[in-house]
Amino acid sequence: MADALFWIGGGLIVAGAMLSVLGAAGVLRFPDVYTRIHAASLTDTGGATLMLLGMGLLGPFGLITLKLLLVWAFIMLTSPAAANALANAAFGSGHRPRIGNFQIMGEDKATDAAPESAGKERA
Amino acid sequence: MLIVAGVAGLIVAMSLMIVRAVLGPSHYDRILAANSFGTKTVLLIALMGYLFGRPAFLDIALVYALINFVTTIALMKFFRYRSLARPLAVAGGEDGADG
Amino acid sequence: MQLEALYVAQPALTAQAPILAIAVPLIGACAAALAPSGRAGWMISVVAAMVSAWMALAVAGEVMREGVILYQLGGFAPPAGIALRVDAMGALIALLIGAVGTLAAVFSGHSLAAEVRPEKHTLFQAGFLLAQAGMVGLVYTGDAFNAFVFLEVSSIGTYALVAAGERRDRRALPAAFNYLIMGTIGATFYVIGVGFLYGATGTLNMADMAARLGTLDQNAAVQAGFAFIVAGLGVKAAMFPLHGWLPGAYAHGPSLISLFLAATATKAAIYLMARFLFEVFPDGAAFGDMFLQWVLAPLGAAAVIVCSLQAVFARELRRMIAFSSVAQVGFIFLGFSLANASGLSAALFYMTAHGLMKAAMFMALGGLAISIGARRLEDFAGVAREAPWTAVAFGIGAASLVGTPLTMGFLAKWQIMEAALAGGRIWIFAVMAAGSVLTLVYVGRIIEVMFFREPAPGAPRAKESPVGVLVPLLILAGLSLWFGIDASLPQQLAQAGAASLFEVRP
Amino acid sequence: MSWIATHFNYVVVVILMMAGLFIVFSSGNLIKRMIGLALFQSSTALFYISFGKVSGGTAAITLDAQGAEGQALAAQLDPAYVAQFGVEGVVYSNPLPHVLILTAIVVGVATLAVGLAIAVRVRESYGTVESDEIDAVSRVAAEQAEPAP
Amino acid sequence: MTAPVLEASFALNVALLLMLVVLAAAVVWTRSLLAAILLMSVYSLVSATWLMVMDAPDVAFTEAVVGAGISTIVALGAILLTRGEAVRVSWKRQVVPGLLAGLVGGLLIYAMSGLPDFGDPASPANSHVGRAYLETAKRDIGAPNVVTAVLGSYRGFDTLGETVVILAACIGVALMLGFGPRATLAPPAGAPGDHHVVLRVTAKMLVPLIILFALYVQFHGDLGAGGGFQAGVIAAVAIILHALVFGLRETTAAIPPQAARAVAALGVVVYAGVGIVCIVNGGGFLDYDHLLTPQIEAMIPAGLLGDPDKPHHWGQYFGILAIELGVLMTVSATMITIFYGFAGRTIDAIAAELRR
Repeated sequence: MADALFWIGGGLIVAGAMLSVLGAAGVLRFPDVYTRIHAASLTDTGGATLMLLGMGLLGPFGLITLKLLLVWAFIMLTSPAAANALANAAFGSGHRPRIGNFQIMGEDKATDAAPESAGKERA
Repeated sequence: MLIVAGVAGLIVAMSLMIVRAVLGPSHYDRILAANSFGTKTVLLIALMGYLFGRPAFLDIALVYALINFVTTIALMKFFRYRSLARPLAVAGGEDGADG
Repeated sequence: MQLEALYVAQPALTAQAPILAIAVPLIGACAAALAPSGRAGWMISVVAAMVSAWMALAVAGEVMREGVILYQLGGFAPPAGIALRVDAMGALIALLIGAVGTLAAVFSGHSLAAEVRPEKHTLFQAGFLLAQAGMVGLVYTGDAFNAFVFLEVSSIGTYALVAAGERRDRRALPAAFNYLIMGTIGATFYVIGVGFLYGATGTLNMADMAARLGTLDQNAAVQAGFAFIVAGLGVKAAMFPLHGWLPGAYAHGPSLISLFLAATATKAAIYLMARFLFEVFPDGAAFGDMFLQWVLAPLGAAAVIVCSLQAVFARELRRMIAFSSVAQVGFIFLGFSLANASGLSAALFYMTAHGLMKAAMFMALGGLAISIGARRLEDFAGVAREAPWTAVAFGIGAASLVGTPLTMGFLAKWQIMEAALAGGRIWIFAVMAAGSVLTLVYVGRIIEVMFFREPAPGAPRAKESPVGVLVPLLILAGLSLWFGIDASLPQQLAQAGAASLFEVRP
Repeated sequence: MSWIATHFNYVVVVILMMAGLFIVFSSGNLIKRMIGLALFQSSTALFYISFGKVSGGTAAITLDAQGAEGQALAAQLDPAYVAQFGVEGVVYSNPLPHVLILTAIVVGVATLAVGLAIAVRVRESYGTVESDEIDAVSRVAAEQAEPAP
Repeated sequence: MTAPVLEASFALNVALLLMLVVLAAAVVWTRSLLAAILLMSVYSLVSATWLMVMDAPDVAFTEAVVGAGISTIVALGAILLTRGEAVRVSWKRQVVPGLLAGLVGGLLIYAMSGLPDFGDPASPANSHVGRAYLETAKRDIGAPNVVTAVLGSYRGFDTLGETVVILAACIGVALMLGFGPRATLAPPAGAPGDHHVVLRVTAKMLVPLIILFALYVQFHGDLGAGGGFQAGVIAAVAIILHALVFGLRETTAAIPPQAARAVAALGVVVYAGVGIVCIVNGGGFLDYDHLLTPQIEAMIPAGLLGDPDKPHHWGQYFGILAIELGVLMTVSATMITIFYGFAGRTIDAIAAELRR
């Protein structure tokens, strides 16, 4: 039983880490602020959820679980709120999304159709 | 071993975020990178507690999450209102722009 | 005056005197910050400074009777715990800090009213007491890292206090900022140096460090630690090329802070440097002697000549005196560079003399600043007629600065020159003589303007300082004269301190 | 190569220290100088802490005192660790540099706050936080004050 | 520690330090002050993580709350009141600073050969006083967290100095920014499209929770990472969060600036007062073994706390508790004062002052 928990928890942690790496790659490679925000906020919350779940399975049940839960709650509060506020502020200051504009996009070969899914493919 | 792999993955992700924070043409990119970096740091510290056999270090991860939250609000106020003193209003006006 | 015979406090109190000299101004600072009015803050400040000075006197008497005092904090023996370690040198400097602090606190009543907004007075007094507590702590502590903490205690409040001079002279703000940057770099260099020594010895207690450094002469980390400590404390002590922060901070800050810093801040840092130079570092370490001979002596000489010249050509009176302070630090370092007991004791005596005379001069200017907000030298034309007592006190300080016989400055200067001759360093003698001549030139300019020139028509007329200023001012001037005739009190401590350092060195 | 491994931390400390000092000396902007100063001060933290690390050590919060939970955790999470040292025989890193650096960090933030406060006042008084412009304003003011009748 | 963990620890060390170097280089290079502040905030996150690898959780705690939290917020406040961009510095002006920094760097590189190897347990630094603390802390103090024991008791005088430094910063910032033109603090008309109900509700829930957490950190300090300083900053962060969300006027109504200053001073009084009480009871300054009079000491059953062979543990326990309380008061009040100072001023008020 403990062994199984160890492997499941470890697996979740690795999965979360992979998600974080993918998100980071997205943040590095995407063409404009909005797509980067999209990549970061989704993978942050997702990765954090997976990893904290994994850690919860690894450790004993008790105060530690509560703390993990609190950390998770904080991240779930912060990350979306920050992403929202950031996108809002960026839009307010005159940044415009670049998806769909071939001139500006340069090397990015996403088509103008379905920019969202293009972003997701990359992530 | 799996924990080590998780730590390595987080380190890679953090390095990529640093590249974005350093290059990030606009301030928004930097803030995004800093914020996302903060989240990854929280996870890394929590994970390191397990790696080194001291999960009590979760306190520190908790503090990080907290600080990240407050700093984000401060940054948002910085950009939106150019002031740290003004309250965040409830009845702002029409909904929509941030829906 | 025989110090050994001074029993100024009960034995039980004397045993706790070293810590009380630090703790009382600390608690006083908190009380001043909580005080309901500026006047109450002033009274707390005077009382706390006075108690601190009293305790310093008790410590000095005890040191003369018993030798070095060790006070263990927290009941843990060093090196595990922090200990205060007071020798005669430290007792002397702390006494200087206590005396000047008390007189400055009395003076602050009138000075602050003229220079700082009334609602800031309580906080200002609190910051002033913190600075005093920090300096006494810096002098008494026997722990290298604890010294850093007290270095910062005495500095951080001071930065803001200097900046508070902006009400009268807004250049205080950039000057204070500069002071903060340089002071912090200096303190950080000191920490790095202590870090190297800690890495090499594993201890922070200075005496323990000295014992463990004995065999580490050739260790590169120890040498670098030495360099960083000397450079860091050099910044704080305004050693010649690192003195950039001083003229601005002294010239533009409030009178109270200029006077207190000029009399004590550099002295405390110099004292700490002396402890590292002569106590902590291994006996006869090649780099230590090389440093004294080839770095400290030339820098001291350069300070004397260059900064005296800068003082000669300065336009503003307080700036002039500030440059003079850097030059005087050069004199003190020349005394150190002789590397023997007589040179060190002379330098210590000089530090005391300089503290008293600079305090008198800055206080006199502060007294005049209450009535005329003047800065340039010409604005002080003929003040001797309007404010004779203030001008006379200033004149006594200035005479002591030049080294006129019958003043403390004369004895001090003569002792260093004598030690230089005895040590066969003719060039140091010559530099000191040249420096004295330059001092005479700029002091002569000031005296001429103050005493013999007609005030410009239409210029604001100076008024005699109020009694609250005159009393401490005349006490300071009187001390400069008294110790010029009977120097036994500071002399005893300086000689005992220097001897105790050099008798442990073979 | 092994020298790099054993002294890598110190090399990094040196680089950070130089970076901080360079900013303080080269920049004319008061805020930037404060940031450089913070960088410089934080490099000393790295310096001290690097001394105190003992390889294979753990944080100086003694495990045995955390009671049954501490023991259970230590055994559950890293059995090899406890097998090797036992909870009693755990190697701890040196706590002394940590204490010193706690103090140093506090001093650093105090300095930062006071420095930035002074910089804000400079901006209010001179209208700028660039040293060159402050000097220029001061010079103009001094020249205007000079030919006083 | 097992070999893979050891290797992972060293690899983490290297990776995090390289990140620090990259960030520092970027701070040197950027002219935008906002970017520099953000990079420094990331820097401080990385360095705190590195501190965890170095087994210094207490320091990491402090670095996190101070570097990434307070410093960033204060610096943001400062550039709101000044400006966000530094003037370009010509390369000629960078030669001398470069040489100076190079000189210092050269000296340090020279000195490195004399430093002990990284991680060497037998180095002088790790074998003399530091080792002694690990061996004696349990016996003398009774606190499992040796850092707390050293901080509170062995080197309690340093910590007093540190608290006083904080008070000095409080006084300094209050002197600089606490008086004079103030922000009007009127509630804004509200920017169009803003409704922050979620944030307000969240903050309202969080503020007491954070203060509760601060108390946990405060009283858990002798058992785990934490203590008065960290708890003080966390408590201040709760207040700052309140001010950020509900406006400075609401917060100053609850905690007036004068009250914050008074608490800061009282904290030092508490700390130094403990020392004085020890003197009065016949010990030295801060000698907690004499904190409780012998009569009280006799009432405590032996072995109730810590080592039964060492009778004075209660003194140490209460002494550390009391001084940590003093630290908490001073630190939280000072951080609040600093925030008030920076947030309470506005460019408009300054401009009005300048025009006058």
